[in-house]
Amino acid sequence: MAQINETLIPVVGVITDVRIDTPDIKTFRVVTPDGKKPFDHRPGQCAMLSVPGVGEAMFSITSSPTNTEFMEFSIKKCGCVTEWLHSAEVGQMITVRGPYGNPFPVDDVFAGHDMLFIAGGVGLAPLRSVINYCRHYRDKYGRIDIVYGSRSKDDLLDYKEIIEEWQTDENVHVHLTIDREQEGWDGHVGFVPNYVKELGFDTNKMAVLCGPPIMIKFTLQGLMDIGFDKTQIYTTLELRMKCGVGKCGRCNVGAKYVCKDGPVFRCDELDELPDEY
Amino acid sequence: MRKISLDKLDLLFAKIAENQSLYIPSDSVEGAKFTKWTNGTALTNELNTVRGIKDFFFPQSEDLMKFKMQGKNIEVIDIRDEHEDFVIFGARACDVRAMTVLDNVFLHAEPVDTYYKNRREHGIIMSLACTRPVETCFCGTFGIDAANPEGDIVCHKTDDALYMNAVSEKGTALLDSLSDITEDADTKAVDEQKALIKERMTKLPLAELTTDAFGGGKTEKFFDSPEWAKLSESCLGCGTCTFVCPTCQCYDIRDFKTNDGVVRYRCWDSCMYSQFTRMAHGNNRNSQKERFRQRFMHKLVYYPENNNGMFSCVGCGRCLAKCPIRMNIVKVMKALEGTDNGSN
Amino acid sequence: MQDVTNFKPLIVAFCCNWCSYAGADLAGSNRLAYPADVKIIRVPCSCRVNPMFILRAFQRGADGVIICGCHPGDCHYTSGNYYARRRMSLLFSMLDYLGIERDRTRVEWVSAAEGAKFAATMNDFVEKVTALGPNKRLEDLRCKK
Amino acid sequence: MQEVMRDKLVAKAKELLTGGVVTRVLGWKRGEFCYDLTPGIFKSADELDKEFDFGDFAAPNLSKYLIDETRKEDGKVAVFMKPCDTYSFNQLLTEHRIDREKVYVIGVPCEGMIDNKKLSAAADGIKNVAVDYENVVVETLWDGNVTVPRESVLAERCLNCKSKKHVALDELVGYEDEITECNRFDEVARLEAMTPEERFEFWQGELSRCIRCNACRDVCPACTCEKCVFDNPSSGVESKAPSDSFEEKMFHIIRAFHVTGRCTDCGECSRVCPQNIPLHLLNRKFIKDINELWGEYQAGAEVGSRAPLVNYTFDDMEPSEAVERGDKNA
Repeated sequence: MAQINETLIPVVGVITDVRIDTPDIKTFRVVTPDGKKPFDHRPGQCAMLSVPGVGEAMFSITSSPTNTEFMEFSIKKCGCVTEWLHSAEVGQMITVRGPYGNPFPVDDVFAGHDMLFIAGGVGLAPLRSVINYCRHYRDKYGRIDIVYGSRSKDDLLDYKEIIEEWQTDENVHVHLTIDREQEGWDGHVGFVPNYVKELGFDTNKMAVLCGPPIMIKFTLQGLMDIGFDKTQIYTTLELRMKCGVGKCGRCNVGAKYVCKDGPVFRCDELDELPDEY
Repeated sequence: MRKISLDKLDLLFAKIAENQSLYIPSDSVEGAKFTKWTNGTALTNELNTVRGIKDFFFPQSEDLMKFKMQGKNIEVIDIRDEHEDFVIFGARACDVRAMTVLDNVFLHAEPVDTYYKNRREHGIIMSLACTRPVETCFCGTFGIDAANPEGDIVCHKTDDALYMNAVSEKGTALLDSLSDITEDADTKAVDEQKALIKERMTKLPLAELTTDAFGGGKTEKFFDSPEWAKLSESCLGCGTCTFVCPTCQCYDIRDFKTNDGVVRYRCWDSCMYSQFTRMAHGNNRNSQKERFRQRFMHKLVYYPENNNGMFSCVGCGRCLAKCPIRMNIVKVMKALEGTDNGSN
Repeated sequence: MQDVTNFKPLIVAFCCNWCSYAGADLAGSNRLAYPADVKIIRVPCSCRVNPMFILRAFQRGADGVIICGCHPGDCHYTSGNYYARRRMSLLFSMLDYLGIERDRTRVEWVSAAEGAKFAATMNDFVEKVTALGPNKRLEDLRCKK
Repeated sequence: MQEVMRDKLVAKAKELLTGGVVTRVLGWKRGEFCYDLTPGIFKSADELDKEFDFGDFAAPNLSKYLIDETRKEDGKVAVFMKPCDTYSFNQLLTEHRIDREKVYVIGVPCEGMIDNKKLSAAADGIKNVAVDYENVVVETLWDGNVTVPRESVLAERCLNCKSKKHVALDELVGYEDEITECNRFDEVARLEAMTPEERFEFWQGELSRCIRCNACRDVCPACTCEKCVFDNPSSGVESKAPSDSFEEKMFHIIRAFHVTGRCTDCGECSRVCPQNIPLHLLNRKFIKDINELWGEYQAGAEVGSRAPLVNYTFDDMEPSEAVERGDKNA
C-alpha cells in the first residue's frame, strides 16, 4: 500500500464494484490498485474521496471494519463529486484518504447493551458499518433493533442485505417504514419519528441516530418522550469539509471540529454546542 | 548580545543574504512589504507591513500535489521538496506571536502539516521591537510585549545601532556566523529602549482593552448575543480582514486542470465568504451574521478553548486599518463586553 | 527561447452559426487553404461571445482570438452583431490599455458567401499573430505545470 | 463646521423618526477613533445621539445597503447621501434594485473625504484630527501636532470630484452645489500615451498585488448580482487565490467589464483596496472610451437612462478602429 506521510495526499483507489441501491444512491466498492483495503478504520469513521479535477468530499465508510478485503461507500447523488462518481464505471480510479473522525464507541460504551439503530434515507450509510460490526461480534451485544425509513420502497438503501441477512439474524429486529402508501408495500407507512414512538422501545439500551436534520430533531424528541436520556443517544454529523484534519476551519460547531472531534457525537454533547449544524 | 552600527546595516544584510534568502520590510506602492533583500533594498520606516509574515510559512496559494490521469487510471505525484533556507528580518512582536498561533494549528495539533513544517524549519525570524506603536496597536491586550518580541533573534534598533540577541538554537547559529561584523554589547541601550516602549504602550488609546470577558467556555454566553446582528449589519462579506490577518488560517483545497493533468493546491479561504460552508444540500451559516460571528467567536472563544487560553488575535491592528467599512475586532470586543457586564 | 520561425500560433475563432461558420464551410469546400491551427468554435451569434470566453481562450493557450459575425445589418437576430461590436470595441480597447498586443484580438464580419474572405482573414490574422510570437502577457502559467 | 453638520443631520433624522416618516435611518456610526466610521442602522433618537457621526471620514457609500433595506417589510428608511452616492442610488433605481417608495433620501453636501491611507502615511499614531478648508491638523501620539495641507490627504476620487450636485433627493440638509469641472481622465490619458510595454509593466505591477479579497466587488454599488460569476463553482472561474498573474487580470478585467456603463465612478473600489491598487483607472478607461466612442454618458445621472452597452447605432465604430483611435489622437 502506497504510504505517503502527509495527510492531505491521498492514495489511489480502484472502484471494483458499483451497486445501484436506489434511484439516487449507489454503493461503490473501493480497493487499492493491488487489491487491498485502502486502510483500516473503525465503525462510524469517514474517508475523503476525490476525483482529481472535480473535487474532494467526505463520505462515511459504509462497510464494516470487520471486512478486511475492501471498503464500501454508499453515495447519494447531490453535488458535483457525487454526480461524477455516479457516472463512474468499474475499474475507474479515484483517490482516498483517511480514516477521519472518531468512531462510535462500539467496544466500550455499546458493549453489552441492547442496540437501537434509527436511520432515515441515506442516513443508513454510516450506520450500516456499525450494524454489521455489531452483527459480526454478536455475543458482545444484546437485542438489536433497526428502524429504517425512507421516502418509498425504492429508496430503501441496502434492501437486499436487510431482507436477506439482517432480518434473518437471530435477535435482530428490523422495522421498515416508508413515507407514503405504495403499491407492493405491506409494511409500515409513516415517518420515522412517529414510528419510533409507536414501537415504544424499552429504554435500557443505546440508540444510534442518523438521517436528515429534521428527522434527527423529531426522533430525538420522540426518544426523550419515551424515556431515553440524551447520554444514551449517539448521532453523526456532517458539514462542509476540506482538510479532514481540523485545520481548514470550516466544519466547526462552536469549538469542535466535526472532522476531528466528531462526526460521532453523543446527544448531550451536542447540547453544549451552539445551534449551528 | 551583539550589536552593529546602523551605518553598517547593509553589510549585515549582505552577510546574511550570502547563505540564504533574506527578506526585510521595505517600502512599495502597496505600503511596506517584506521584500527579498538585494543590494540597495532599504528598510522601511513604517511601523509594520501591510501583510504579516504568515505568507512565508502559509502562502496564499501553494501546490500540494499533482495528478496524472490516463483513461481510468490516476497517478498521484508528491511534489514536495525541501524549502530553501530563509531569514525574515524585522518582524514585529505581534506577527511573531501570530506564528505561535499558527504553530498550534499546523504543528502541535495532530496531524502535523508537513508543508507548513517544511517552511517553518527552514525559516529564521529576526524580530524587531517597536518603538513607535500607533493608535491601532493593541498587542498588549493579548499579553504580547512589544519591547520583548519572540523569535529566533530579537533585535532592538536604537538611533545608532542594531542590537541582536539570539534566543533559539537557529538564532544562535545565525548570530554566531555574523560575529566578525558584529561586536559585543551590554544591555544598557536596549534596557533604556524597553523602558520607553513599555511607557509608550500604556499611552496607546487601546491600552485599556482586555480579554477578561473572553476565552474558552464562553460560547453559550456570547453565541446568541443580540450584538451580532448589529455588528454584522454593514459587513460586506469580503475577505480583507481575513487575508491581512496574521493568524487567520482557514484554507480551501482546490483542483486546477492544467493542460496535462490536475494540480491540487490549497489557498487561503475566508469564513466571511458566503460559500465557505456551502454544501450540496445547504449551508449551515447562511447569513452574514453567522459568518461574522464565526470569525470573531473563533478568535475570542473557540481558539482559546482548544489552545489553553491563547487567543488567535495578536492585536496587530491590520483589520482596524483595512476593513472597507471599518468594522473590527476591537469594536466587537467592546460591544460584547458591554453585554457581558449587563448580564452579570 | 522559443524558435520564432517554427512558431505556429493557436488561434481560437468564434464563428457565428448563420454566417461565418458557413463561410468557413464554403472556404473548405472551395479548397481555400487557411492554417489548421485555427480552432473554430461555433456560436449562435457574435454577441454570444462573452468577454470571459476570450480571456479563457488565452488562459488555455490561445495566441490569438478572432470573432467572426454577420455584416452589420445582416444579423439573424436583427441586432446581435451591433451589440457585439460595441462590447468588443470596449474589451479590445481595455486589453490594449493593459498592454496586451492589439493584434491578438480581432472582429471580422464574414458572410456565408464569403468563403474567400474567411480564408484570407484567417491567413492574415495567423500571419499577424505569428509575427507577435507566443502569448506571454495573458498566459496562465499554471496550465503548463 | 463638522460638528454643526453632524448635529443638523441628527436633528433631521430624529425629526423623521419621531414624525413617523421613516422607521429607521441608514447613516454612519462613530468608531474607536475619529476616523473609523461604519455604516449602520439607527432606530431611535437615543441611538442617533450616542452613535451617529458624520464628517471628513464618512466615506462609505451607503446606497448598496438599500438593496437589502428596501426588501424588508419595515416601512421607509431614511438614508444620508453625499452627492456622488446619489449617482449610485440612481443607477440602482435604473436597474430596479431598490424600491424608491421605501427610501427617503437626505442629501448632505460634501467637501471631499479624507483618505485614511494618505493620512496615516502623513502622520503616525493618529490621536485626533481637526480639519478646515486649508489644512488638516493631526494630533499624534508621539510627534505632537502635525499639520498637512488638506488637499494632500483628500481621497483621489474627491480630488477629481465629478459632481457636488445631488441627482436624487427628498430633502437637502445644507447647501446646494453644482456639477464640477474635473480632470478625472488625465491619469487614464497618461497611461494611454505610454507604450504597450510600459502599460503592461504598469498593470502587471498593480494587478499582481491583488489578494482576491473581493472587497472591490463586495463594496461596489454596481456589483449587485445575487451570485457573482466568480463565486459560482459551475462557471469554471471560481477561484479564490491569486496563484498566477492571469487570475487577477481576468478577475479585474471582467469585473470592470461587468459594470461598464453602470459604474458611476464613485471610487469605492479604490478606496477599499487593501493593496492600494488603482482600480478606478480600469473603470475610468471604460467610461472614457464610452464618452469618446458613443457620446458623453454618466451612469446614474438620471434614472432610466439606457446604458451604452445595451444600445447601438448603425454607424458605430468598428472595434479595430476603436482600438487604434488612440494612436490618431496621440
